[in-house]
Amino acid sequence: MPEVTLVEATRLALVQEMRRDPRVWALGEDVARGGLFGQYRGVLEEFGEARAVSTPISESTIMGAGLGAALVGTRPVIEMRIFDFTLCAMDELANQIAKIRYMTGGQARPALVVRMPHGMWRSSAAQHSQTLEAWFAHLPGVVVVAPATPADAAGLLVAAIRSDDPVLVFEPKDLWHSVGPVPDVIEPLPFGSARRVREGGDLTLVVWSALVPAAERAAAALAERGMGVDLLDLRSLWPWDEDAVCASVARTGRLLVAQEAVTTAGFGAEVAARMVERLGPGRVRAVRRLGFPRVPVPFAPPLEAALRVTPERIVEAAEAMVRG
Amino acid sequence: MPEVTLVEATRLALVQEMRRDPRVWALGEDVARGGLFGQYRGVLEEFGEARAVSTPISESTIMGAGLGAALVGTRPVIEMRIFDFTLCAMDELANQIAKIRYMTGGQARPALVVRMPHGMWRSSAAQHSQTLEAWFAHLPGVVVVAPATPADAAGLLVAAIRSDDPVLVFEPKDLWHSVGPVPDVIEPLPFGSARRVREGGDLTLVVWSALVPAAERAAAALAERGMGVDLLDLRSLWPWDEDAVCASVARTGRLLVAQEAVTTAGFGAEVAARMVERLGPGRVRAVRRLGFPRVPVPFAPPLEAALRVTPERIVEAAEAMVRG
Amino acid sequence: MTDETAAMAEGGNSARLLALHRLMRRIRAFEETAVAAHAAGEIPGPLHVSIGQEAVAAGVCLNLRRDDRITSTHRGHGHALAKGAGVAGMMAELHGRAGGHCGGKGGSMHIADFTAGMLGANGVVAGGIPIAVGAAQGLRLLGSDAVVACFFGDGAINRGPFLEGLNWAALFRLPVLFVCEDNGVAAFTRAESTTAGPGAAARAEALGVPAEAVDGNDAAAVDAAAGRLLVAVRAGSGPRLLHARTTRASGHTSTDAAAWRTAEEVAASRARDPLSALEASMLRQGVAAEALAAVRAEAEAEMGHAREAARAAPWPDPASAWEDVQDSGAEIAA
Amino acid sequence: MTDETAAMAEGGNSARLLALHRLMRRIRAFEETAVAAHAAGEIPGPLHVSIGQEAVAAGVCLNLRRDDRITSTHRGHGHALAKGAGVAGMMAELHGRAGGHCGGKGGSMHIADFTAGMLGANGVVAGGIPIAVGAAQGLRLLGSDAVVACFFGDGAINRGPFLEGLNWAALFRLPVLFVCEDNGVAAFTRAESTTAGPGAAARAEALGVPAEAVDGNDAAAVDAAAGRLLVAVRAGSGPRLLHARTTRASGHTSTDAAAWRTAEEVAASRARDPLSALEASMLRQGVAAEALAAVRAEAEAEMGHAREAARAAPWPDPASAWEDVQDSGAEIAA
Ligand SMILES: Cc1ncc(C[n+]2csc(CCOP(=O)(O)OP(=O)(O)O)c2C)c(N)n1
Ligand SMILES: Cc1ncc(C[n+]2csc(CCOP(=O)(O)OP(=O)(O)O)c2C)c(N)n1
Ligand SMILES: [Mg+2]
Ligand SMILES: [Mg+2]
Repeated sequence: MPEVTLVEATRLALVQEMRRDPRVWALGEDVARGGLFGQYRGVLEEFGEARAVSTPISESTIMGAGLGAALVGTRPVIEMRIFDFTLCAMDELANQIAKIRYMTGGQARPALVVRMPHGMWRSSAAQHSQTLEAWFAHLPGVVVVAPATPADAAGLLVAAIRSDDPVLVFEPKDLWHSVGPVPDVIEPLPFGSARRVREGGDLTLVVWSALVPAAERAAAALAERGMGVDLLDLRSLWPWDEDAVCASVARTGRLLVAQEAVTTAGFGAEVAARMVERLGPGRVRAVRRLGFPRVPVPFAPPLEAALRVTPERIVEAAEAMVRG
Repeated sequence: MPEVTLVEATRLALVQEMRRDPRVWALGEDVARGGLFGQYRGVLEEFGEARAVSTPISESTIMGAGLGAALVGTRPVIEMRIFDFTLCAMDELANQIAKIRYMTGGQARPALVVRMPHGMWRSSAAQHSQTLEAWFAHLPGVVVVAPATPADAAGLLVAAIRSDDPVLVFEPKDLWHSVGPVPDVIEPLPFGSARRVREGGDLTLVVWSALVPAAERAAAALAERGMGVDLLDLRSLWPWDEDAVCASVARTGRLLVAQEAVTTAGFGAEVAARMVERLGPGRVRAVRRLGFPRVPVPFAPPLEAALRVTPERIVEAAEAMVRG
Repeated sequence: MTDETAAMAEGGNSARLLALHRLMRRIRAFEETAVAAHAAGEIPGPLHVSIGQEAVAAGVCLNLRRDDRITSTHRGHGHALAKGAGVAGMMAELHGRAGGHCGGKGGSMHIADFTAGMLGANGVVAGGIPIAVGAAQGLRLLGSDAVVACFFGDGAINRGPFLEGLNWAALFRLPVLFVCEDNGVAAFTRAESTTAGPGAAARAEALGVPAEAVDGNDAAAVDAAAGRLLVAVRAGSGPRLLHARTTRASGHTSTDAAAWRTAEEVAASRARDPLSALEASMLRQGVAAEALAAVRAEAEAEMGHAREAARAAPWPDPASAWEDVQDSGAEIAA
Repeated sequence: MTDETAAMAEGGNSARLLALHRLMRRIRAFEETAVAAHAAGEIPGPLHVSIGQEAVAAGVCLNLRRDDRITSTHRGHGHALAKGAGVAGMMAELHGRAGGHCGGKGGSMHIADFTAGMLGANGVVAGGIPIAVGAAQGLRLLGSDAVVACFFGDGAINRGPFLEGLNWAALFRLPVLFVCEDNGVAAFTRAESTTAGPGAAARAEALGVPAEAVDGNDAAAVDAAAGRLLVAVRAGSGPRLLHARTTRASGHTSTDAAAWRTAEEVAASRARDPLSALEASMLRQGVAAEALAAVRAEAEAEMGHAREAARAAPWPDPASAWEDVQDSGAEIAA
């Protein structure tokens, strides 16, 4: 299998699907020029300007037009450039896209994909670094995916494009250039299935998106110290793989959720609360969340670094839970 | 103390503060006509059209202009009419208001209030009934309050107007016309202090906003069956009264959070996760959340009713936790 | 008698006038019936009726094909009926009953009938604008020659999506007819106190969308203007805007008395009633009063039956509240 | 020599030209220094410079008082400097160092100096527009006669807040000068491919905001036009818009080569360099070349020192990442 970057993996997935289905098209700022990160490189050249549409800086309409186009039977891929700009299109996303199937009693099928590169990346500061995926887990009507590897990003994008649900794809900007194998034919990866990154019996570590590599490093370091970490990459937050996490926590008795997001009311709270509800507190020995303090993302590298959930912080928390 | 409705209580609070401080003013659709619910009745007449500003249907600018006006030293009360329309102003709220103090290293002090009547109310359906307050607990830079009684709504609004923080006030539409005592001089009610509605030793029940009356009825019914419910109305979700809830759960060993919101990734998850983290699973016997399924709010009364967290559902859950 | 009406009659187009009249009578009857049902406590939720504005919906939609699409507003019964949405499904939906187009999940503010190309009323002012432009773009991608009519009120032209959507439609030369239904008021506030500059048509022109104004209470004039504009739209000349000045006969919702309006305003609005005007003109052209009365009676009977049927319909199954959300994860939604 | 420049010189206004020149040289030097520091890896994050656009910032802000306010964009160094923001604090901020105006929390895209009335750059296109109108409304409520200048790019006129903000300002007759800094490009896409209709000035007029166009690379012309418009704004005549056509000399960010531009475009943009034009005209008016060179050298030295100081400044205390969020609940933010 060829090794490609995550950004290239998503490009390959998109191109594959655009070849397969002429109803698939992409719209967003600079899409016809290849996209901000090269995710759309060559798409204009192969599919023409009706299917690789560079738009005005009109986020409300990028989002809302995507919906309208889905309602008549096309399958738009809506490019938001940077997640934070999605906040300029929240009526269209949360009031319209997420609700129209329900409000119309099932008449509408908004089969569309919204791509939102998210997270901290090279001192982009508060308005270009947010990770609010937890919001959308709380919002009925949408699927929420947050892959961490090239293969998963490709497989989930294929699944997203083929799904009849509106699928929100959070792509980790920080991992755009990480490399991994991607098959020549990209199969859709089902939503709601976690990936077991590493097996272990002492502690269940749940992560997603940009934090996966840090968690892998932490798990490796912990293994060296004789501690077995069951590391699960959720890959999607709605639906999410409750069963896999539950089975793991039932085994290890300890749950640590690490997130590149504010801890308070983040998705880690859902994971923790749900596990305690399902298993009962009696079957859980320790629960902990790691994440950002409740502060915006700062600009200066040492300030950014101060917030990061690092392998060291994960190791420290895990050790405290297991030994403590 | 005079008994007034919740809507009148907030009107009295606003008028008191506008008399006290000439920098306080209100803007939003139909504000000069008294507001959609009468919260601004008489404000135009007393304070004139410079301080009771009816605006165009321009939510982005209602929100953003409020911010600009705060930056030069006025203290705007931003009226959003119905929470759901806030989704038309999310860039202004989440990218600008919530972050400007931080991004400017403390230069900006966005002392403003955003009023957002929320929740189910008389078959208003999916775009006029949302309860997404959990989102804002997850968003750094804002205070989040969600009162349930006339006195609390008044006291928290006074506190909000006097605060130098941006304060998001979620007002329960369903309780606008509930009645209670409000003092002649309304003192600011500190953020982050829960109200103990009822004392009991068997189970801690945590609620806020429109669900408080249902919880009161449930607690009374449980008391009749010999079950003591420690009922806490959080009143604000950020900051929230962790200490009060923690002390209660340490005593009762059981935590039930009931919310008029989707359970998944709702604020109840934060309460549950935090308590288990702070107390350790060993000191908690049972944890449960009650809320909506992950569906939009439907229109037809029997469908609306099917989602509601009723006193009966609370009683049932509490009994299962205590007897089970 | 307006020029348009006269021209129509002269051109042997009295069938067209009859069609307009019938449609407007049906809209009026539907909404009067709904208001009564709401007052009787049988229709829940807020009810925004378009009484006094029927000529706009009728005049525009009579120029549309079934496979054309429309997007609508919170005040969308007229648009839906005019586009051919099923009456029984609409009335049941307003009542929140089984058999409603939206299974009782939408109600008046979210009425939709996709089989008739009616893509939905909208609870958000201007919410339909981006959807309409996207629908047009999608139709073109699919090779369809269908067009989209996008209805919105005068209040919507002060929201951002108006600018974004018109610029977008002009840029991509999309087949959209924007229809600004200008009743001079948004909720409880007069348009002139919220709208600066010369108004909808000028804004459209500045965004590259040619615009035309019409007396929105003159059904034949609306029909003619919409027809002209739609010829251009269908021919691929890009979007057009129709600015239709009209009158909201009553309050914002069916329970709002709009007490702030002066007696003169109310009288002036009554005097401009589009149905009375159309009927007067038809009478002058020799249509028999009995014929007009028969249309009215038939419309009222149709809507009365729809109301009866809705009232008799069962409530939706409470379990259906869990359905129609999404495919993935549906099993764990509770 | 433009008419405006000549008129200024004739009117004994050469002091004004010198002021413009000095300011533009300082902006240019600041940004060239910043580009070098960024290339050297000393400035983190994206850096959007306004090289080629300095005449707009200078020409507008020279007409503002210290207590007037401005809002700016992602490309805001010039606006900030022209409004009087402290250079040391700006340079330190770009470097993410202690002593930066924003304590290292903002960086280039969020540069602000409230003491100078500079209410902030903005990472969101059009994000400053609602803030500017609100600031003007607030100032009026406080009885101040200060005004607000609101800078934005040609890309911003396609976002909703442009319509909403201009309508709002016109409606309430707010003291705002909107400045559309039109460099013909938004990120990597040409303006003509995203903007329908006749453009910013026509849109403004349709929203009730009188507008004027100016050659944005002619500093004296910008100065004169802004001065004229600000007289009206300050007199209470309501908002005005200045449409300044200008040129972005390089790419979108300091690391973007903008390789898609044709050689002719690049050459044409170079030929329109506002500083060269101003200097050429000043030379023709008899200003000594040495004098101009001295201004340039001084500006470069000033910015070089600022860079040295920033480089030498400590990083902000990591604990400060927890500060400046909000008062309430701050103690439990971790
Ligand atoms: C974004 C948004 N803001 C506010 C409202 C509340 N609201 C509903 S209808 C309405 C007035 C709309 O006026 P207009 O567009 O002229 O339509 P009309 O009611 O006159 O038909 C308002 C303010 C809303 N539904 N959506
Ligand atoms: C709402 C929003 N959408 C997209 C972006 C990404 N972006 C940053 S600058 C820019 C181009 C802006 O063009 P223009 O307004 O003309 O300003 P210029 O860069 O030419 O100065 C874009 C698309 C953004 N910052 N905000
Ligand atoms: Mg109206
Ligand atoms: Mg530009």
